[in-house]
Amino acid sequence: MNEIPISYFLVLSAILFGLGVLAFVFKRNIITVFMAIELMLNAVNLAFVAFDRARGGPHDGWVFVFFVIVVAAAEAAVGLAIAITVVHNRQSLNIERVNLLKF
Amino acid sequence: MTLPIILFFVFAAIAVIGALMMIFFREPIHSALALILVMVALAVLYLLLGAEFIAAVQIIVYAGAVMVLFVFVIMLLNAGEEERTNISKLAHYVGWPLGIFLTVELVYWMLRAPIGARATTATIAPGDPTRDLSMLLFRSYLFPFEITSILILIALIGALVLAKRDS
Amino acid sequence: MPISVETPTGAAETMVLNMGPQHPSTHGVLRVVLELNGEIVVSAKPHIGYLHTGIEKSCESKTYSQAITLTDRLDYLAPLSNNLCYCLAVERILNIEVPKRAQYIRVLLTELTRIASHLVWVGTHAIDLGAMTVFLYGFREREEIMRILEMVSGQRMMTSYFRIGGLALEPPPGWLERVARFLDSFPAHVAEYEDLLTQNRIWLARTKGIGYLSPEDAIALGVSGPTLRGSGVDYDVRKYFPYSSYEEFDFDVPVQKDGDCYARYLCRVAEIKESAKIVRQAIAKIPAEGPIRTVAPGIIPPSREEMKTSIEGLIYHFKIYTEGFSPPRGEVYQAIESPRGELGFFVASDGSANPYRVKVRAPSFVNLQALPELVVGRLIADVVACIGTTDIVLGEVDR
Amino acid sequence: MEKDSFIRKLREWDAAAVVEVLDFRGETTIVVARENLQRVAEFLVNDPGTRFAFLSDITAVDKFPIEPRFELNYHLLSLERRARLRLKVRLAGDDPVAPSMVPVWPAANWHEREAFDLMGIRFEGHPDLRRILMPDDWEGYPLRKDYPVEGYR
Amino acid sequence: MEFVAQHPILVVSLIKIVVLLFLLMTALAYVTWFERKVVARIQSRIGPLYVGAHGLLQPLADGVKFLFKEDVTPPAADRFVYVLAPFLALSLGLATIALIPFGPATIMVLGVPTQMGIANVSLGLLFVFAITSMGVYGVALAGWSSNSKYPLMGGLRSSAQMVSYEVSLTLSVVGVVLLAGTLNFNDLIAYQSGHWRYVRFLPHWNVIPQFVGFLCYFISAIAETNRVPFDLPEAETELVAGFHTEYSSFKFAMFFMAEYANMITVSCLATILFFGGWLSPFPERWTWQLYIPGVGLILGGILLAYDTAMNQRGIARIQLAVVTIGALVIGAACLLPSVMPVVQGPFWFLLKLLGFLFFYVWTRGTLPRFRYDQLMDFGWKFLLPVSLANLVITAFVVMVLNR
Repeated sequence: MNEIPISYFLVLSAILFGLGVLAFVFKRNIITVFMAIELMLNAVNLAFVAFDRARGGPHDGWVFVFFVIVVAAAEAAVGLAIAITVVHNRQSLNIERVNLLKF
Repeated sequence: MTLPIILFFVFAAIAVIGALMMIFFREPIHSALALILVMVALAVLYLLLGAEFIAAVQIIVYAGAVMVLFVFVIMLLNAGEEERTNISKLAHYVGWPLGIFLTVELVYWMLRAPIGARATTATIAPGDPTRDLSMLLFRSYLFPFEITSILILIALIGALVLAKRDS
Repeated sequence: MPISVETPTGAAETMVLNMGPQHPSTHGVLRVVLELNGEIVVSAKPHIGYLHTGIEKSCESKTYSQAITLTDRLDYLAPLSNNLCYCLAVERILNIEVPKRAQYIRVLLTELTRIASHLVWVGTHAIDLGAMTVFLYGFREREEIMRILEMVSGQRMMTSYFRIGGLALEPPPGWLERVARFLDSFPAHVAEYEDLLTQNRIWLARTKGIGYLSPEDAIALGVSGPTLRGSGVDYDVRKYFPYSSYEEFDFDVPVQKDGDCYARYLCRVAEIKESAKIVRQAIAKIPAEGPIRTVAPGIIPPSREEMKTSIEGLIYHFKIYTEGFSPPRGEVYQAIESPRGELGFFVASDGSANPYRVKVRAPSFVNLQALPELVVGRLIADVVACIGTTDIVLGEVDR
Repeated sequence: MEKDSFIRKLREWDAAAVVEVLDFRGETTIVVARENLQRVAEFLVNDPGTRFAFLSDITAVDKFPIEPRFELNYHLLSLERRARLRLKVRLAGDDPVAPSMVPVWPAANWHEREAFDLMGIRFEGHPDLRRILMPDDWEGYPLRKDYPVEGYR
Repeated sequence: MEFVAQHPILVVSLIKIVVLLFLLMTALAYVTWFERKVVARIQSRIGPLYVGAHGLLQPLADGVKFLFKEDVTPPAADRFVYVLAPFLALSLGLATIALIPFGPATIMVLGVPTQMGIANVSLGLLFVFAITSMGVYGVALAGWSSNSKYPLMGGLRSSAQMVSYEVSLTLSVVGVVLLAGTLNFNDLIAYQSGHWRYVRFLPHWNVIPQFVGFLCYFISAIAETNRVPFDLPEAETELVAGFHTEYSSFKFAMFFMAEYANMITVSCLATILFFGGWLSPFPERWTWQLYIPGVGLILGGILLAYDTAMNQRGIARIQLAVVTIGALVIGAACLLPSVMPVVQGPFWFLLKLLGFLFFYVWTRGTLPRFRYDQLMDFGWKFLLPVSLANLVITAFVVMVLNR
């Protein structure tokens, strides 16, 4: 009775990942671009958890989710710090304006 | 239609709508709120998958810390509406079709995944899942775990160095 | 309505914050334009005048006696100090001496108002820093002082009890006992405030080292009163230029060396105790019988009995209350120690029945000038503490 | 009398500095010419025998029909000598300008702004001469004797 | 209907949610009354007096006032976020209560044995922290969306404050978790049952081995709920009212209620984690303790009756009479053998909760406010190291004892 096919979760994960990619392509604000990355990571996490459930057994999938979350947190911290520096130097959040490798 | 399936569809819909809102909102803070919505919906889905600990961590770390950081930075930089600049022609014309193609392809391969096709949430893992997770984390994966802590430390210092104004 | 505010330093990353005129801790309608870098104050500009009522100008169209009621409205926390200073100034021009009994009563009442004023100060300052209980404790004691003032003069706040040449009324019987009763319970209550604040770690952290004012700066900026004495300068008008028989009283002038908010707090708390001491001495000194007004025909209204029984009395009474009196030409500057510092009245007479020019040297006005000196480079929370310890009354600042 | 000693000192320093000495009810007033004000002030602050470092107050008085129309009274206080002194400067009605005393006594800042605001006396060299009590767009100087007390402006 | 019949737990949960929400809303209103009365007592005043006897109807009057006040939205505000923020704050504040058990699993509703409390989650503590970690949004978004300077500063301050104190809040309870070896509230309370082996009169509560942890927890909790002396986000005398300066009418009331709901939540947590939850402090062999709730209520009723008869007049007398009769009837009901065991848990739980709420009010009446940088210093340089040290020592002791 309490069964949901794992494939449902996987499809949802795929859709979210696709939306994340789209957001990454279309968003121009440096902060929202970071958010798109977070969305993709979340989609991947969902797939991990779903696969883990399908496997039963030891929860290696969860461990990977755990690591992904940790890395995402680190990435967000550094990324936002970079965003702040960019804004201070370029006075703009638009990613198109950050087209130089050197300020 | 059983209760879990209804719940699944409700929260899957919330997640997808949230992701779409994130794309279509122009104010960064609204996008961030939409993303928080996605994350909370995902946490509920984790609960449906029996991953209580991951659900809690999802909310504590993602919704409660990472996104707070985002909101905080948006507030700090007082980021207004996105300006409309000319994005590259390629992305403009091919972006949506390509994105949708990618999504469809992913869905296709996900459905064909050998593991996902036949399994349901009925597969129950033996034992206390949280205990198993901790055993894995602190036995098998102890080294990567310690490495991530160093990563966090590096990120911390890096963020500090980057965000600190040159005096 | 957009108000353009200039940013003096013009730095890009600063934010201009209008503190006031409607703000809980500007003690009225002070507006401080703060330029902030994060929470650090880069520059502070006090803007005053929201309570400007033109009292100095109004005085010019009143007779000398009528102007007393205007002085009440200056420093509404210590109205009797203003009365006293103005009356002393006019008495100086007239060159009349007030009877000793009236002088002692004046001392007693002004010291009581000093206590009341300082109690309000302790309370509001504490509530600015988040300790709300002291505020209500302070008002509890102030209420008793207000009742005493009401008993003596019929008014709680705008008493106008001091008159040129003496007092308005003979105080009612039994009032001295009431003052004595108040004094008996008072020290225990002061100890309560000190329990809550003086050794409180958070209080120390909030006030110690905050808002430093060096003695040289304090003198140069003309700061007076406890704000000056907190910086280690022992200037107190009551000691330097005694008036109204203050030289006959034995009291200390509390001085602190540190020049920070805590030092000013300690000064005021010590001053409360010293004032209580003066009041106690005054109770012992005040004779039970004696005139409360000096006798100066044509200037000081005769007593009620005389007015009813003698024709000269009636004529003088009529003349003084209709057209006032005309002091000789001349100008005096009379200063007293109000709760806030050196309160000065400059009164110029042109020989007519109206003062030609009255200028108030308001201690709050001058002390407020030092505010930017205290707060620049500190946090917003310290601005609150510094406004608190400069102890301003906007009625007096704006006049 | 100590006050006489201040005057004597001033006279010794510059015989022309003191224009007139007034005495009323024990208060000594030294009338100084406008040109000499700054010098006299500096002398009074710095001379060890006087040390009038504390500026209590600046009062402007308008003697409207009389010329010189304005009088500026500087109420000085010497904490060391425990003495007060009043400096008086007379200004003509058509030229109400005085040198700013802010360099000598920083306390003069707001007092001078007030005198400017209410009496319309300008202070040369003042760092920030704006209206202080009245609104910025106010017309006229309310404390002048020819300022209408009643009616609408 | 069939659906409902298939899921009796759903129905029971819904009933429990409705009952708890009603009780909680009333409690929130009366916590304000309680606070005002206690603070008034500390400050030698009387407090609310005129609306109802002893001002008992004051919360109602306040509620009505909040409902009917004009709801002002600043023109420059981000309307969507501006409206969202108070809802977020209040709903998150209330959501945590769902995880709190108020008594042991003893009641039968619709044939289902159930607990006084909505959900029994195996990772209960973790989920409470998950929800409280979201609490920042209400405050931060409110501050940002008002588009005004004081709220913005309040919002920024509080985001930083709540995020940093959350760290020590979480770390300070890890000691308890290590001792009990569980994150489930029922198990945490079960761990604290009984008494110490050598000191028989001391209950086996975690506050004794984890006293430092408790202090850290409670200090962080006060900071987390933005109360005096850590009420900087809304520091009235600096930032006017902080993040809710621009809020009026019911949106303001929602922030207010959220604050009190958070106070209740963290007090509940303190009760469960450190003070044995619904357990009575007395040993079980003292059977007379079962009478305490009933007798206590009846004694209170008698006191009230005395007050009603001697001090009250007019309508206040009628109101108080109703309250008195209520107290007496409930007290008598608590003495019924069938009810007596049921009320024990909630009684002790609420008593401890009230103790914490009183402590909150007490600090508010006593202490001045920290400055922002001092607050941050205190959190990061004192509280965090102390709770970390507590954690490390506890872990060490647990390891040695388990060996």
